[in-house]
Amino acid sequence: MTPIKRIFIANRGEIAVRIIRTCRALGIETVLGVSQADRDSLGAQLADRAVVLGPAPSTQSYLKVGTVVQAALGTGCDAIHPGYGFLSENKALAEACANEGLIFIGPSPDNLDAVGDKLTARTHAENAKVPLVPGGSVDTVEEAQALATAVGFPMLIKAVAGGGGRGMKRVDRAEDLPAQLDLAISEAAAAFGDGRVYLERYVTVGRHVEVQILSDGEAILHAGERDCSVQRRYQKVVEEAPAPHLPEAMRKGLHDAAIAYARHINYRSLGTVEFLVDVERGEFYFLEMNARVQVEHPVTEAITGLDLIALQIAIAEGRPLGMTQDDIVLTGHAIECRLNAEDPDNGFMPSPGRVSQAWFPSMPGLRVDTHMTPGAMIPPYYDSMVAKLITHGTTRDEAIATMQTALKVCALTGVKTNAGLHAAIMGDETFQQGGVDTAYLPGLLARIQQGGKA
Amino acid sequence: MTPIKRIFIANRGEIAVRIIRTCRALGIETVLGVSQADRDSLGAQLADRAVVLGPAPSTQSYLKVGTVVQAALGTGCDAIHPGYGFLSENKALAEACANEGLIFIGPSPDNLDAVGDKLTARTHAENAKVPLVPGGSVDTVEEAQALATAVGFPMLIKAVAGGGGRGMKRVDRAEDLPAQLDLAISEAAAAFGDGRVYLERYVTVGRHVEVQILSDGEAILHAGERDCSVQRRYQKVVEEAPAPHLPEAMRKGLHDAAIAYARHINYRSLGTVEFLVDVERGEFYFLEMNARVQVEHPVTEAITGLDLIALQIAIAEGRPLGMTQDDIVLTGHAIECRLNAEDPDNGFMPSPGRVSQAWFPSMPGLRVDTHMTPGAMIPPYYDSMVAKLITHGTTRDEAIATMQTALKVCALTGVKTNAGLHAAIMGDETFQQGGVDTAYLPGLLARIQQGGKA
Amino acid sequence: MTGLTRDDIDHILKLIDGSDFDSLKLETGDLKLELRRKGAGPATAAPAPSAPAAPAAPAATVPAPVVASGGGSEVPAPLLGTFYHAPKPGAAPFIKVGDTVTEDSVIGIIEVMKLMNQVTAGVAGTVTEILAPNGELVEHGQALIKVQPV
Amino acid sequence: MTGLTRDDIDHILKLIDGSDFDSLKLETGDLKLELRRKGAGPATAAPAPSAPAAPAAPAATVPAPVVASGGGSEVPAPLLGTFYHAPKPGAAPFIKVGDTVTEDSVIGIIEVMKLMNQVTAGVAGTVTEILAPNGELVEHGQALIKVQPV
Repeated sequence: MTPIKRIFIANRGEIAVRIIRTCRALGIETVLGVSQADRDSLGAQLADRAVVLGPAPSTQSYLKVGTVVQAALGTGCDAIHPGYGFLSENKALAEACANEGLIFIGPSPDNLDAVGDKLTARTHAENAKVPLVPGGSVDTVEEAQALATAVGFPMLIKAVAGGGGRGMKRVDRAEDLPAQLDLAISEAAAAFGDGRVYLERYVTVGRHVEVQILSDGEAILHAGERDCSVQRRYQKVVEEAPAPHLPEAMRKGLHDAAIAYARHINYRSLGTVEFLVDVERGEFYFLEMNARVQVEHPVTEAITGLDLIALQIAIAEGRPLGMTQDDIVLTGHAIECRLNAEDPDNGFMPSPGRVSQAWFPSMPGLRVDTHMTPGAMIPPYYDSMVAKLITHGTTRDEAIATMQTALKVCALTGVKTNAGLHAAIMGDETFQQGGVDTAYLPGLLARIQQGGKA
Repeated sequence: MTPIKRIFIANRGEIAVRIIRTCRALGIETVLGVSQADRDSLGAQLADRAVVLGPAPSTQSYLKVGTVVQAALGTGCDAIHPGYGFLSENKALAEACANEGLIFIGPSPDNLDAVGDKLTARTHAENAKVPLVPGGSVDTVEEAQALATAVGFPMLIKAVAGGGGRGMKRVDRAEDLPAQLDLAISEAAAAFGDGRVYLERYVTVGRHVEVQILSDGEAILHAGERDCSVQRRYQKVVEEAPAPHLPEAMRKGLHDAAIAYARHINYRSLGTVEFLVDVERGEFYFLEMNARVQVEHPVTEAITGLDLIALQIAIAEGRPLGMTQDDIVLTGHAIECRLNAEDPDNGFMPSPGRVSQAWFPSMPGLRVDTHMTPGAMIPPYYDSMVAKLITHGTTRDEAIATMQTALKVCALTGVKTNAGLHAAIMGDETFQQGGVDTAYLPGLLARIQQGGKA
Repeated sequence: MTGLTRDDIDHILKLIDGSDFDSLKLETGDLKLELRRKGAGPATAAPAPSAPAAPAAPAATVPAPVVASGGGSEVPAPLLGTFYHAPKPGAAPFIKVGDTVTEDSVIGIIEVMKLMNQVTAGVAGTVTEILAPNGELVEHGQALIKVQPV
Repeated sequence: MTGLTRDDIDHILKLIDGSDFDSLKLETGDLKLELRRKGAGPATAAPAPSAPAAPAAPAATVPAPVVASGGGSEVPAPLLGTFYHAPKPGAAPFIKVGDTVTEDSVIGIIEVMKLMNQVTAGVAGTVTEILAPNGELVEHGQALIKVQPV
């Protein structure tokens, strides 16, 4: 057990502030590495110390492994928290930490290997007997055709090195397969420097459900699942926990599969196993494992009462979780809306700039994670997410009603935001019924665009 | 039933912001009357409109009845919310509202009469058979001596027109009574323009417990009690709900007495009946009734789940409460710490000035009501309270632990605050045991001053 | 055109550092410098209801402080109330653009709960603009008229 | 002493209005004007641990951008890392106060994870101050030395 005294936070925005919040509660000092564009950000003000890593572009600041490690060492930190995105699942950072005697607050380099490559992750899932979308890796057109015959169209060609929706091609007919496969391989080689691809059945109606894993290396527990089906272009917009209207057998199947996968790869840290739930077939398939804290972790915190960042730090210190599965009790329902600085009337273009008002008052059942303050600058270089509104209620209806009130009460002005879209989703009957799939949000946006009231 | 569309808020600081929060949730517009010193305050930024009433001193702005009413009329408001302090229990404002067709969000002028004068309030209590501290009004030394013989020393001489600790004199021996009485009468005449005084038994060890009343004129309900015994110079510093370690019979007795008093004066609105609980004798005595929302109302909101401001507005609109006593269920325990901009090392002198950082992040079980933002100005003209930290837990211990964490995490810098005192109280074993009396805080301060760790 | 010296700049800096940060106004010669923090301005106005007819009662006199401004002096409202241009409905206004006023010239009436307060110009000069409309609420400090001092 | 004209002031206002509000730096002639919002400055430093001994490896050269300043030019760190005054422990420092430097003069080394980066002055003049201590972390953009340009 190595108690951590000072954490270097290699991230920005709301997650940097979120990590600082828990560190202050735990009495751990923080040093925040910032780009020049973020030197006056809330995180930089709240951290015990902030150091400028480099210029605004992430490639010259937040993504420079050597600079981050040097900054952590030079400021006397004993651990690095990578947040999400940026270097959070970067094996080079985890290895550099190990070499320099720094604690990487995340899983081991081996764990990162096991989940980082999509094909390796698929193989692990097979070995762990976790259901996969029917499919497999292919090197030649002949292999692809044989696979397609066995699985059936429509199929999806995915780049092994892809992610977040990039490097995917849908193929509806056998005659299109050879050309699309060639195209996918050369595109993957160009985009990711890795031409490997694999084929999967294309699931037309699916829900995105993910299971939160906690592991100290011995005990591997789950903290329930989250439903993140409300997506636009593979970007999550609204998340909730638990997943509504899931048959209890399937819910238990998802939890068990996630634990089986984590156990198979000897996973140790916080992590999330993502599944695609095939509503038509009543089946679910492994998608991937995320070896970091997720943007949407607060909905799990709301229904479990856990502080996931504190647990992540404790695991990194080598402490046992000190609880069993029965100690994790799920209460009520939680919803998260990602408030983005973007213009819904203009193709959701990012809308950076100076915020004039930022007011998120305490309200019963509301939590807001944000780095916004009156006068804060939203730089154009990074993600446009500026706040997360999380509501928790006894029932899902109550959580929705609280979110509707919160969207009326809170204020973020000076930049355009997607608050109106969230109000439309919360007020939409289909969403209120619960259990929508990933086709839901594009459909709602089309309805709104056609002038029909959401 | 008269639905309110636009409310004029005749107040400032955190309570103005608190009222705006509920109005936004209800879809009611707000106009805030501010002094010149408050024109850039958070409330002025959040209200739909802000108008400058006059110069900084309250007597030239917040306390001018005519200006407030004119401003409400001139901005098209249909109601005035007076908050607490300032004009909140001012009969002239309530009457002016009635004359001008404005809804006064508070009780009737008659109700204000019935509770405004301490002696009248005492008489009502007697008639309502609500226990009073033994004593009564006196005009002559002879009457005072007769009363003292019957009640016994020590006694307290109180000015009828006094309040908040002003106009009180303790008398320990019969031979001191004549001179002290003369002094009290002339001081009262000089200070309040009203020389009337009354005598009461001086209760040496007492707890300040108050009962929250809700009345729509028909149903008169209580929302439990609050314990406000942690006081410094008659100023509440920490409040909690419910009152810890109260015998259940006494708790019920307090609730019943408060309802009896409110019913006797036909009270209609939100109100609070304050009692002194005599721990030695196991008795309680009526102190006074406050005909407004209290600073400490959030602890009641926390354990009841009610929005007291919303209820106050609904009653003013003429709506029935729509609930019975059984609908008000008390859950868990709540504590409020009043964060003041004052210097505990310098006799708690007010510490106005510009705030550099104001950060009160969402945390489980924490609510913060504040008008502070980074860069906000705390003017020297008004109350030094700048934020209220309210924590709610399943148990009192949990509420205290959450408050301790909140005091570590939250930041209000640039001015001196009493945050350290709150940390000392929350960490003090005597407070943690619960049920302290009004002598507690002066004792703790003396212990701290003597260098003994709190 | 008057130039600012380094001492002037030092003075600006002192004002900013030592005082209220949200806004700075500096005037020197015919130059007016005004800084205000974004988002810190007065809140935008909700529409006001139509005003009652101006009353004809005699009025108390309230001298208005004068605020110098680049394009002349603005006469601010000495108190909050309803501003009337004329002594009674239908009567001629106290002043119009182009009129010459002295410090004691009555420029309007501000009513607060039936109490009439005469407002005087507080500065001598020529009226260049009537800023506050007749019969509407004016805040304390709101500019009523503009006067080009003589 | 150069005076500011009204046009200069207009320029200041434009900079403030249109750009980042938290800080403004203006230089004209020998005058340096710097505004920074209270509380917006860099966070205060936690103590740094003692630095490792300066290595002797050969170094890549990184030109440093130059920031003009009232009392001379500050040479900022072109990247974050550990700043060393000398090519190896015990050796004479690259420069000392009073030295004359050219744009290409090496003024120190910044180490990032064993990679040595030589820093050049980027400006010609006389060294008036060594600002960043030997063997300690410097941030990107932190002032390393001060040079009075010739």
